[in-house]
Amino acid sequence: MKRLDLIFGERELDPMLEILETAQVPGYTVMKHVTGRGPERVVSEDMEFTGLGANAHVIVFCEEELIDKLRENINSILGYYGGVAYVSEATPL
Amino acid sequence: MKRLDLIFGERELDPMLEILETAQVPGYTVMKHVTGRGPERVVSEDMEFTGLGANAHVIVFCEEELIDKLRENINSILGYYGGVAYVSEATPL
Amino acid sequence: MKRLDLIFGERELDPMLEILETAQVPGYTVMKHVTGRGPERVVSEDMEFTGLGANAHVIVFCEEELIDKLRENINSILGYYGGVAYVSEATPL
Amino acid sequence: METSLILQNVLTPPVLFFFLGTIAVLVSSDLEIPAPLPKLFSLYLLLAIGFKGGVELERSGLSVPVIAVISAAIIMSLLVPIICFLVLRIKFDVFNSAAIAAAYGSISAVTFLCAESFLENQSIQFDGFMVGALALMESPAIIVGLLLVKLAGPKNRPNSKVIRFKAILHEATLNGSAYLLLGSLIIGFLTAAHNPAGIEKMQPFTGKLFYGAECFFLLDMGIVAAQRLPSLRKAGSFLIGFAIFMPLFNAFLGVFVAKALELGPGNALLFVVLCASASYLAVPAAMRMTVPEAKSSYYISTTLGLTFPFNIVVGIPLYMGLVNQMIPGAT
Amino acid sequence: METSLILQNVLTPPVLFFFLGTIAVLVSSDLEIPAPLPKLFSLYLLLAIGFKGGVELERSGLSVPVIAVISAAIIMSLLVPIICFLVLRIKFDVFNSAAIAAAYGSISAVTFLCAESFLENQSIQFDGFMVGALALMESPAIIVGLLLVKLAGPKNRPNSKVIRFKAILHEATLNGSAYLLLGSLIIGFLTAAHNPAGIEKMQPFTGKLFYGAECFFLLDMGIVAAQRLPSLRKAGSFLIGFAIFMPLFNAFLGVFVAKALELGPGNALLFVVLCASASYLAVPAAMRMTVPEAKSSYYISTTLGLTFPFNIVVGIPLYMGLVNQMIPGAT
Amino acid sequence: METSLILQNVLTPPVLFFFLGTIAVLVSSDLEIPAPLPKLFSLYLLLAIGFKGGVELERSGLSVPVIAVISAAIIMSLLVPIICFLVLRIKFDVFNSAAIAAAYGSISAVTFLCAESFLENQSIQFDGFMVGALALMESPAIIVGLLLVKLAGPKNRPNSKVIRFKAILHEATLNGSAYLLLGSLIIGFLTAAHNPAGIEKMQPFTGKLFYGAECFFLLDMGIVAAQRLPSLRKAGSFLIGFAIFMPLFNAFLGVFVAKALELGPGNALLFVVLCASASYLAVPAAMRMTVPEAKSSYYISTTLGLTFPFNIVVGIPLYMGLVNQMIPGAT
Ligand SMILES: Nc1ncnc2c1ncn2[C@@H]1O[C@H](COP(=O)(O)O)[C@@H](O)[C@H]1O
Ligand SMILES: Nc1ncnc2c1ncn2[C@@H]1O[C@H](COP(=O)(O)O)[C@@H](O)[C@H]1O
Ligand SMILES: Nc1ncnc2c1ncn2[C@@H]1O[C@H](COP(=O)(O)O)[C@@H](O)[C@H]1O
Ligand code: NA
Ligand code: NA
Ligand code: NA
Repeated sequence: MKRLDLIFGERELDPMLEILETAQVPGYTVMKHVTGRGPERVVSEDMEFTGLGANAHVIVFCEEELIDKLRENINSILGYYGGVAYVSEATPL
Repeated sequence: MKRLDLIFGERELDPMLEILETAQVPGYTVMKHVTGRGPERVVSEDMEFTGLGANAHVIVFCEEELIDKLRENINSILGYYGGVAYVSEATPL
Repeated sequence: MKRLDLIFGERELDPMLEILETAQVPGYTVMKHVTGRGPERVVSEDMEFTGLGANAHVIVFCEEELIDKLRENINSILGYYGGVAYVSEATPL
Repeated sequence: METSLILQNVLTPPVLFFFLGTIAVLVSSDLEIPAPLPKLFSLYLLLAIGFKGGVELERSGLSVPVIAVISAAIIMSLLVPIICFLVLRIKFDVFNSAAIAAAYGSISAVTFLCAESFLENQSIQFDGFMVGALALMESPAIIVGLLLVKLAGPKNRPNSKVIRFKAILHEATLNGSAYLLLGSLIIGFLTAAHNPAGIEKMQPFTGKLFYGAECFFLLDMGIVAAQRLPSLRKAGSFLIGFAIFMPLFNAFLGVFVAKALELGPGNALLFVVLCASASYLAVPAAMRMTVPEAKSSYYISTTLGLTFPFNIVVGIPLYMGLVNQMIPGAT
Repeated sequence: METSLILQNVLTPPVLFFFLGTIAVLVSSDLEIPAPLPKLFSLYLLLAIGFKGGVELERSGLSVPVIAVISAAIIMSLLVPIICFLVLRIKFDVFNSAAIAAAYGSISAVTFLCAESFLENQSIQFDGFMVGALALMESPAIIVGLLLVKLAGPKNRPNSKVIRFKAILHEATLNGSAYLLLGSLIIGFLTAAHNPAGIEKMQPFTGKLFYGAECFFLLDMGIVAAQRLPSLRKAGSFLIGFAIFMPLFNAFLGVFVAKALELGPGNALLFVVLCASASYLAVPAAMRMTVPEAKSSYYISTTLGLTFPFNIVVGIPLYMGLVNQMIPGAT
Repeated sequence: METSLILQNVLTPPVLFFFLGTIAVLVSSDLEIPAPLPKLFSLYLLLAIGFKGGVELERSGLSVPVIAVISAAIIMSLLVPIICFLVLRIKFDVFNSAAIAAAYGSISAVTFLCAESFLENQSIQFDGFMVGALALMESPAIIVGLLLVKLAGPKNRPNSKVIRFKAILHEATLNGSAYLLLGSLIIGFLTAAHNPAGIEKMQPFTGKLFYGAECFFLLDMGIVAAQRLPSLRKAGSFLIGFAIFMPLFNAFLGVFVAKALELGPGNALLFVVLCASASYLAVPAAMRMTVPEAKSSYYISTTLGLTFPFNIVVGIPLYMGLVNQMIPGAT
C-alpha cells in the first residue's frame, strides 16, 4: 500500500477532494489550519481570517495503481496554485 | 524504528491511548479536529459541535516488536468503530 | 527525497524554523495545537491557554544532504527542550 | 391563521439567520463558521438556558403542578421512542431504528429556545420551570433506545461485550451537553436561593446577550442543516417522511397531554415542542458509542437536516395554532 | 486642526488597541490571538454592521438621495481600480497590477466602522444607510480586476481554462464576507419592517457589545498588520508609496463626488473612507483563486500592512479635515 | 464567622461554575471546552481587568498612597519567591525550587478578580488602582526565579549558553499575558484622561459582560484544575502541603504589610490575595523556556491544581476573616 501526502491551499480543498472521489480512493483524511512555507509563499496563521485561507494537509492510504491514476490531475492543481505531493510506503497494521 | 499512523473517531481517543500506554509505547502524538472519509462515513467539521466528534490522528514512533504487541487491541477498536492504522519505516534523525 | 517529521513544544517553533531557513530547506509545513506524551511530559490541550503551549508538528520534504546539515542543530534543541525527529523515504508524486 | 403565524415566525432574526446559513450552502457561498466556534455558542446557550431555568424554577418553587409537568415530560421521553421504534422497524433494522427513535424521544435545546423567542414575540406568557423538563428528557430517551437494542436486537451481538450497562447509564446522564444544562440549572437554582445579587450580575451575559448569540448560532445551524441534505436524499423517502410526520404526530400527543395537565397556552407550546423536537447533541454522542452498527448519517441528517428546520420554521407556529384550537381560553 | 483631529483619533480605545497589537510584534512579545478567534470577531463585526445598516436603511427608506449615494459608490468601485491599474502598470505586470487594483477599488469594513466610531466621538451625525454602499462595493471591484486581466493579459494564459466567468461572478458576489454583510443587511431591513421588537432584542449583541469587540479585533489587526511589514519592505518603495498616496488620491476623488452629491459632513467622510480603503477579505480570496499568477504577499501586505493602519490612524482625521474644507457648512 | 463567609463565597455563580467543571472531570463527563476557547476568555479577562484598572488609576491619580501600595506589592513579589525557594530546597533541586518559587511570587489574575467579585458581593469597597499592583508583580518574580537558578545552580550548566539575560528580561516583561494586562491598563488610563466617552462605550464589553465571562472561564478552570490532580498526587505530599500552607503563610505576610500601609479592608484583601496567589500563565511560560530542567508538571499542578482552587473557594473568605481581625475598624 502507498501513502500519499498532499499539502496545498485550503481554498483548493474541494476540487482536490473531487479528484480523489472521482478516482474512487478508499478514503482520505484532512487536516486544515496548517501553515508553512513553500518556494513561493509563506502561509501564516492570520491568513485564515483574511480571505486567503491556510493550507490543508490531506493523507490518502491506497493501492499503487490509484496513485498513478491521480498523478496528472493532482499535479495540474498543484502546478497552478502551488503545494506539494509526496508518496511513501505504508503497510496496514 | 517504525512509525504507526492511527486515524479514528475522537470519541475513541481515550481507550486508544490506554492501549498505547498499556503496551508502554515510548510516546505518542495526537492531532484532533481531523476530518475525512472512510469506507463507511464522512466526518465533516461540523461533527465537532454535534455529539459525534471529529477524527483524531495519532502518531507513534516505536520499535517493531511494540507494533506486534499493539496490533490485536488496536484492530479490535478500529474494527468495531471504524478507522485506519498504517505502519511505515522511520529512522531517528 | 526524504521526509523529516519534527514534533516539539510550540514555544520552540521560531528557533526551529530559523534552523530550517538557515539550512535553506525548500519549504516546510507546520501543524500547531498538537498534543501528546513523550518520555518526560504529557502535553494536553489545556496547556494551550496556560503559558506552556502545546506541541508543533513540522514536516519537511527535502534532499538527503540537507537532512545531514540539519541534524546537529535540531538535535541540540530537541535534546534541551524535548521532542522527537524522524526521517523516512518519500517520492514526489 | 397558522399561515400568518408562520409568516410572523419566519420574519424574526433567528429564523432569518437560519435561512441565511441554509442559502449560503445552496448557492455554494464559502461562508463558514470554523470549529470550535459553533461549540462556543452551543456551550453558551446550554449554560444560559440552564441558568435562567434554574432561577425560574427556584422562583416558582417545586410545586405539585411543576412536578406534574416535569414527570409528564419524562414519561413522554420514554413513550415517544417506543412509538418511533415501531414505525421505523417497517423499513430499518433494529440498530438504526433504535438510534433514530432515541433521538426523537430526546429534545433539541435550540428548538426549545426558538419556541421561547416565538412566545415572547407573540407576548404569550410561559414559565421558566419548563427548562426543568428540557433538562430531564435527554437521559430517559437514550436509555430506552439502548434497551430496545438489547431486547429486540440479535442475542449474541459481536463485540457486544464492549457495551456495559454502566457505560450506557454514564453516557445517558453525564454526556457534556446534558451535564452542562442540568448543572447550570442547579447553579441558577442555588444562586436564586442564596445570592440574588448574582443573578443581576449574570443578566448581561445570560440574558441580554442571548438573543443575538442565538441568531449567530442559528446562522451556523442553517449551514449545517443544509450540508446534511445530500445524505438525507440518500437516506430515502421513508426517512424524509418520518422526519416531518413523526414530529407532527408527537406534537399531537403532546397537545393532549398538555390539555390533560391544564397548561396555559405558553407552557403548552413548550411542552409540545419538547415532544416534537429531536436531539442532535446528546443522543448522537451516545449512539455513536453504544450502537455503532447504526449509520450515524441517518440519525444526524434526519434530526438536523429536516426535523430541526421544519420545527423552527413551520412547526412552532403550527403547534401554536394547534394549541390555540385544542386548549380552551388559549386565545 | 488636522493634527488635533489625529491626536483625538489616536487616543480612542480602538486605535490604542491597534497600536498595542502593533507594538507587541515590534518588541516581539509572544502575545497572539490564535485562529479561529480573529474569524469570530470578523464574522461578528460583518453581521452587526450589516444588521444595523439594514435597520437604518429601512428607516430612511430607499429614497432618491440614498439611491444616488449607493450608485455613486458603485461607480467609484468601478473607476478606482482602473486608475490604480494604470498607476501600478508602471512597475508591475498585468496580474499583480490587476489584483492590487481590485483590492483598492473594494472596501474595508473595519476601516469603515473606525470612521463611524470617529464620527460618533466627534458627535457628527451620519446615516446608517451608508452601509448599503459598503455592502455593494466589493463585487464590482473584483469583476473589474478580473476583466483587466482578461483584456490586458496574455491572450493564451496557461491553465486559463480553469477560470470560467461564472466562477468569477460567483466569487465576486458570494464570497463569505460579502455574503454575510449583504445578508445581514437584508435581515436587518426585514426585521425593521416586520418585527421591530426583534431589533430591541438584538441591540445588546449587535449594538452595545460592538465597540468592545471592535477594540479586541483591532488588537489582532495590529498584530497582523505589523507582521506584514517585512514582506512590505521586500515589496519595494514603489508599492509602499502606492499604499499611502493612492488612498489619499482616492479620498480626493471621493470628496469631489461627495460634494457633488451634497452629502453632509458625516456621510461625506464615510463616502471618502469607502473610496480610500482597500479590501483584505473578499478581494484577496477572489484573486488567490482567479489570478494565482499575482503574488498574494503584494496585495495583502499593502492593504493590511500599510493602507489599513494609515487610514485608521491618520487617514480618517485627515479626510475629515478635507471634508471640512471642501464641503461648505460642514463645520 | 469564616465558615459563613466561606459558604457565602461558595454559593456564588463563579465558584459554583468552578465546581461544575471540577465535578465534570471527577465523574468523567465528556464536557470539554476545546482550545482555543479558554484562550479567548483568558485574553478577554486580562484586557477587561487591565482596562478597568487603568481607568480607576487615572481617576484616583498616582498619589503617594497608591505608589506606596504598588511599591509594596513589587517588594512582596521579590521577597515571596526567596522564602518559597528556601522552603522548597528542603525537598527539591535548585531548578524545581526556583521555578515553583517564581510562580508563587507572581500572581493569578483570575484569583484577583474572584476576590473583587467577593468584595462586591459583600458590599465592601475597594480601589481599582490595585490592578496596577497586579500588573507589576509578574515580572519581578520571574527575574528573582531566574537569578536564583544563576546564583544557586551548578556553575557550568549544560547548554546554559542558550539562556541570555536579555532573553530572561524579555520573557519576564513581554510575555503575552503581562503585556496585554499592562497594555490594557495604559489604554484605560489614556482613555480616561483624553476620551471619557470611550469608557462609556467600552462598558458593555469590559464591564457588564465581565461577570458572566468570568463564570464561563471558571467552568473551564474547574476542568483544568481537576485534570491536574493525578500529576499532583504523583508530585508527593510535600508539594501538596506546600501548595496549601505557603499561600496561607504569604497571606499572613500580606496582612501585616497591608496593616502597615493602613489599607482599608477591601484593598487589604486584594493585597493579601496578590501575595497568596500563584501564576499559571506568565511564569510557567518563562520557566519552560529558561529553566527546562524543572519539571513543568510540578509548577503547573501545584498552582493550577491546588493553590488556585484553594484560594478561590476557601482562601479568599479566610483571608477576609484574617483582615477583619487584624485591621481595626474593618468591620
Ligand atoms: N519542501 C516542503 N516540505 C514541506 N512542506 C512544503 C514544502 N514545500 C511546500 N510545502 C507546503 O506547501 C505549501 C504550499 O507551497 P507553495 O504554494 O508551493 O509555496 C506551503 O505553505 C507548505 O505548507
Ligand atoms: N484510505 C484512507 N486513507 C486515509 N484516511 C482514511 C482512509 N480510510 C479511512 N480514513 C480515515 O479514517 C476515518 C474513519 O474511517 P471509517 O473507517 O469510515 O470509520 C475517516 O474519516 C478518515 O479520516
Ligand atoms: N515515541 C513517540 N512517538 C510519537 N510522538 C512522540 C514520541 N515521543 C515524543 N513524542 C512527541 O514529542 C513531544 C515532546 O516529547 P518530550 O520528549 O516528552 O518532550 C510529545 O508531547 C509527543 O507529542
Ligand atoms: Na422529542
Ligand atoms: Na476603496
Ligand atoms: Na503571589
